[in-house]
Amino acid sequence: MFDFMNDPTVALIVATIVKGAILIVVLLTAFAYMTLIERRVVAKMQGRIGPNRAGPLGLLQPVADALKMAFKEQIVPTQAKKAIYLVAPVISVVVALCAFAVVPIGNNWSGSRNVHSIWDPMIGNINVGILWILAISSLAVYGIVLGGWASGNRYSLLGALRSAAQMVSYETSLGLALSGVLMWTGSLSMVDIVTRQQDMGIWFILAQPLGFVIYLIAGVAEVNRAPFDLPEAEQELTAGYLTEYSGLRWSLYQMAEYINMITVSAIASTLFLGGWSFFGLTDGIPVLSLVIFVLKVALFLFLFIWLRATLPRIRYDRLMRFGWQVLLPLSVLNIVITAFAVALHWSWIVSGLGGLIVIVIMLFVMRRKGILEGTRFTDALKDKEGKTHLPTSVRLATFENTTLPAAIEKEPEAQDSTAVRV
Amino acid sequence: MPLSAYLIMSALLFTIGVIGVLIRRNPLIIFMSIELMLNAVNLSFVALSHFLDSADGQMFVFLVLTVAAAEVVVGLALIVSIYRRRHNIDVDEMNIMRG
Amino acid sequence: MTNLSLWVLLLPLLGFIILGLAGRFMPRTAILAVGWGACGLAFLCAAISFFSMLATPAAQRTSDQVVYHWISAGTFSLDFGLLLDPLSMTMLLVVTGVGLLIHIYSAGYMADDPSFWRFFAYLNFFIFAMVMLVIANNFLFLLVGWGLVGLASYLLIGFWYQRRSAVAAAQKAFVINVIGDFGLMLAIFLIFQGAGRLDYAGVLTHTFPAATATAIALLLFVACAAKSAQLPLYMWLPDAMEGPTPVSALIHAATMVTAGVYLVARAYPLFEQSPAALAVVAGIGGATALFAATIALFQLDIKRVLAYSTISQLGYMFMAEGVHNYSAGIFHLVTHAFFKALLFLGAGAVIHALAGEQDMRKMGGLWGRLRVTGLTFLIASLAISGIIPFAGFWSKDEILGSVLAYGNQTGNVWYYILWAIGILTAGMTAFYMFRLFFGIFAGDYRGASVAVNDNTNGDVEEQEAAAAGHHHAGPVRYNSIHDVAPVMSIPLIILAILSVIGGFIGSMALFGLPNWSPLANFLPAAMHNHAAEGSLTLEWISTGLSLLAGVLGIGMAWRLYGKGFAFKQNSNPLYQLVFHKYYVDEILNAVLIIPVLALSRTLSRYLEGDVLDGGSRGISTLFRGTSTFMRRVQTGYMRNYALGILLGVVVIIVYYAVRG
Amino acid sequence: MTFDIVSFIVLAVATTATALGVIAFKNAVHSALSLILTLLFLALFYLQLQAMFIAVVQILIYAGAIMVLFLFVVTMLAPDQNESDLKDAIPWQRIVGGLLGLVLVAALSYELFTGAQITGPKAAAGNSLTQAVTAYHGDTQAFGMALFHGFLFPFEVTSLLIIVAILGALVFGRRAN
Repeated sequence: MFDFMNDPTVALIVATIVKGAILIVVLLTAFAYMTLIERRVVAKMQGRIGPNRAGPLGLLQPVADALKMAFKEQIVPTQAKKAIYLVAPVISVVVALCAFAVVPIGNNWSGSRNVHSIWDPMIGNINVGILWILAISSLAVYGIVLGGWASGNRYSLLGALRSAAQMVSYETSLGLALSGVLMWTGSLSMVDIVTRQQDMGIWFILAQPLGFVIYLIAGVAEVNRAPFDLPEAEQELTAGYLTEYSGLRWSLYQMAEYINMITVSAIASTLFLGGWSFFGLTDGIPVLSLVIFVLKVALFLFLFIWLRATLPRIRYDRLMRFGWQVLLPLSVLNIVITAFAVALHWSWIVSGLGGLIVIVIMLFVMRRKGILEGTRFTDALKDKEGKTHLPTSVRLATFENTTLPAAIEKEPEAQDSTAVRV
Repeated sequence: MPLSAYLIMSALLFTIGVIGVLIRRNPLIIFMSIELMLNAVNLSFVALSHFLDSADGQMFVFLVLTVAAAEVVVGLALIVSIYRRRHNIDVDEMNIMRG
Repeated sequence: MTNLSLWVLLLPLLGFIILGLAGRFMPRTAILAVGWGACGLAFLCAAISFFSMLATPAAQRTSDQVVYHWISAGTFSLDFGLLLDPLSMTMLLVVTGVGLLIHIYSAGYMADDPSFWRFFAYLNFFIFAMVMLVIANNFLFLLVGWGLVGLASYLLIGFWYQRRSAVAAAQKAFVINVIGDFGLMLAIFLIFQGAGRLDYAGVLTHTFPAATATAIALLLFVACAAKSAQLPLYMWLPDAMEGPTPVSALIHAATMVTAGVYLVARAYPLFEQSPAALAVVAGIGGATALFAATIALFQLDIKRVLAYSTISQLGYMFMAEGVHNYSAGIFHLVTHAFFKALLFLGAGAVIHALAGEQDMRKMGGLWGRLRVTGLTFLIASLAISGIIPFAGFWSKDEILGSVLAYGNQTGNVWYYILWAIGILTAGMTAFYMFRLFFGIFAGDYRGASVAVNDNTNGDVEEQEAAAAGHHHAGPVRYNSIHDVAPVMSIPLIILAILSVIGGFIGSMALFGLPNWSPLANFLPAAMHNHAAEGSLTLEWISTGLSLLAGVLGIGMAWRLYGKGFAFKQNSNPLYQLVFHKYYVDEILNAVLIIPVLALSRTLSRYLEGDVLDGGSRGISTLFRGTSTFMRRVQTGYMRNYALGILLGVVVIIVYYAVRG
Repeated sequence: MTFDIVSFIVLAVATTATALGVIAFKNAVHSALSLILTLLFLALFYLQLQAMFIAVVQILIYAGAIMVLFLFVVTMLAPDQNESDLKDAIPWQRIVGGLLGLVLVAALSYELFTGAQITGPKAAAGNSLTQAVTAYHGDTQAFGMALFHGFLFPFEVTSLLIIVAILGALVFGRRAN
């Protein structure tokens, strides 16, 4: 019955399809339960209980949600460009799933590096693995921009454009942050990166602390999670590009977001925490590598949830300024430090220490700058006539200046909240 | 597939790009047609690189990619600034050079 | 042999780049650190190379170092290479050494100038260009250096570009220098045609046909005459005194103007192939020496006296080279660099002390106020007058001796005349130098008493000097005159010492030491063994007569001006002729400029009015008609133009497709 | 009909169709989407030609960066303005242009079919791509070696070009105040 599997090409194709199907199922399940976990964890952090009615510990809540979503009415606004409106969320999900294809989830079943099997737990070990991930995740913008544009709603469009700008801005830092790891490895393949960490006996977080920090920040921004969830900001943009979406298509966007989150976590653990490896433990028992990998990913996912529960949303102009003026130079600096260390055959300790020093200095500087700047519009933003000017980056609409009663003018805080009226 | 198949594909794409430049009036689409032409040339570069077994063709593609990026950045900036001034981006309206 | 010549070349360039880019924003100390540092380190490198060269055997002292492979076309290839041999070594030491002293001096002289940084940037640039000229190993890069020093000279003459006269002088210098550059270029073309290569090593060993050799040598000498201000291309040098005085000292006395002398010495095998060209060199040299000396006799502007004196001394050097004694020319070049730089710097110190005054009639009696300047100026004057044992004596003596010996050897009466001219010029030199010396330092101070605008020298524009630099600030009270600061006086003292002892590197055959001749032994023997070997008696005759002429000149100056300089109008036509510099500028004006202007005015009135305009109107009508038609093609639609391009592409491709 | 030929034909048809879409759609957003698809198909062509690195870079730069920029501008500027609303000033250009295009593609194809087949000299021994790929264990490494040894200067010049382009975009993008 399985004779056709004797042809290696066919066998490879079949194996890939099967593995892909399994991965998709796993990812979708993970998405479903991530929503539950997130709600429970955030609830715990806020001193609430969270969903606990459907099934034991609320375990059936995702199923209930899915059913609700599936049967909701799917509204298509009359001013929408229908075809694109319908296709945009699908693009998001497909792109999110594609990126996972090159992530090695576990050790070879043989436990040996040189003995391969077509059923090894990774879909494709291609030579340009990281580049593939970057390329695919750069396509994620389309789902959002097209969705926002096709909705035929100004809020959606503004949210989409913001999102595009944000993602493009942080993508550069993200890619550059990875370069340090690539220099240490000398290869773009994800598998090589894991084995290289095994060979060096370290995790690259030790050699690349700065790169790790930059990657994490940029990664959070890249998947539009708090505190960088500007594109879907309810307060400013009435949920941004998601405004006009409802029902199943809305949940597709949610799905894409969570899968992207998982992907970012998986890449972070592969690149910086040694992937599925755990100091030789996995060589003997290959199955253990899957568990270790899941644990590492879970660690990052918890971090995402934690961030969301903790940090307030950052203002848009600061977001852009942070991306271009802090993260990008820092990632270039990281590359320079790493390049020196690699080219001159120094120990990884040098680049690790260098990165740590930069992090410490940056924390210090940013803290001082933050104190100096305050968190409000300062007088520096006012011109001679006392008119308030917002930074150009947030000036998406025109503001009219209202004359203020003299009493309020003496009180700077009140002025800030009233001087600007959209 | 023989080399000429790829080259003819490339010629076809190039011609489509040329026609796009000739018949469209939206500068953005004209720009896209130019991208199409560049990509057509890239295709023949990669094909030749493959068939001549030399990395040089791929190098050219790489350089063309960067040049295209630079060109698009400047071109789009130009279009945006024209739009800011005239609120209209039809190329036929930009004919103050007419004799 | 340690060869640091590349650093000698690059350090000043680096200094120029730093100062040129960032000098505007640098504090004075930093500017000085860069400017002095660049030149000083270059001198240090040159000195190290020099001592290393001394330590190597004479046969291995030439180092031809290829720095950059520049052109390679067929069989022809050209490298940018550095040729370090005794000749270029001597020039390097003079250029960087005197250059360093003048850098130091300039810090004091230019202290108040707002464009302080620009001055040092230009100075460094000049040093770079001059080193390039001296050290290139082929004619093409010689030309590059040749042009660059011209540019540096132009920039520095016009340094105070707010003055109209300075700009005019700079342009004049540039134009005349370009005549020379043109000659050099033509010579290079001929060389290339004849020898097929341009590097010295190949060209100088190549034998050209006689006519070609003469043509090349003469064209080279045109370049030399322009750069070294020889007749008839000398007019720019007196005007070049518009530049700051340190510039005059460095470029228009010690280094750049001697480039011609260097070039003749460098290309001596070419000149050896053409006796006629050498005769021209000697003749022009002698004529210039006498001519310039006569003009210098009655000048009133102290810098102009020195300028004509420089021209005259350069004439001496060419005279020596004209009689095959190239090393004597180089010898005089070196000593002249010392004492003429000193004279200019001394003059600069006087001008500085008098707040910009350059007119001798408003000086006098400064001996009491400017001790260091006066003393060093006296030493330099003695040196240039050829008084034993100062530097000028030895070098001038060697030149005159070899001219006489050559005359004696060939029996050609013209060389005797040349020698006589040399002796006469020596006397005149002594006279005008001491006239200058007494005018400045002897008698009573005349600055406060003379009416301000009594300037008959035609330099009216000087009175409208601009705000920058050493403009004329009116007479200075005698008691407020102070001698210069150490930063200026130390270079004076060093140069004075060199002017005293510099002559001892020459030959001492006259005093019974036939083997003592360090410079001549250092330079290749071929550079003087073509010269005539005179008997000791002839040498003594020449020496005695030139010494006598010098003493007589000084005596006459003492008699006339010892009690102080008094300017008297003299109606003697000969005096008027010389006083007005033989009316050369006026003649040029009358012969060249006015006719050209008149011709062009006539042409513009008649020719342009009807002939050309009529024609052009017809042509314009024709074109207007055609363009009205053609204009329709230019629709203004970008897509239309693109269609045109496509049409062209399709035609070409179809052509090739059909042709197969 | 091997897998190779089938995939080529499918790809060729798809690419041509989407490329035609670029110049045929009235709405610029649709054109842009069509162009994105074309570019992705071209990446597949590159994969077929065993240029994996170029394929991925094509997606990363063209689809990921350049076309995002396009879409950004297209959606920002007059997103609802369709071209056909305006009168074509030179209607004959469409016909002439189309005809000339046909001639061009015909001539080029004729040339390629009948002219000398490009069998050209294969790369010299030291310059062979396959050898390099084997030597460096992958085309990315081989590509990197070639880029940073033989093509270093053009590469650096490109970086200069990009900086100039960024500055130019900044200058144009500045608001005129």
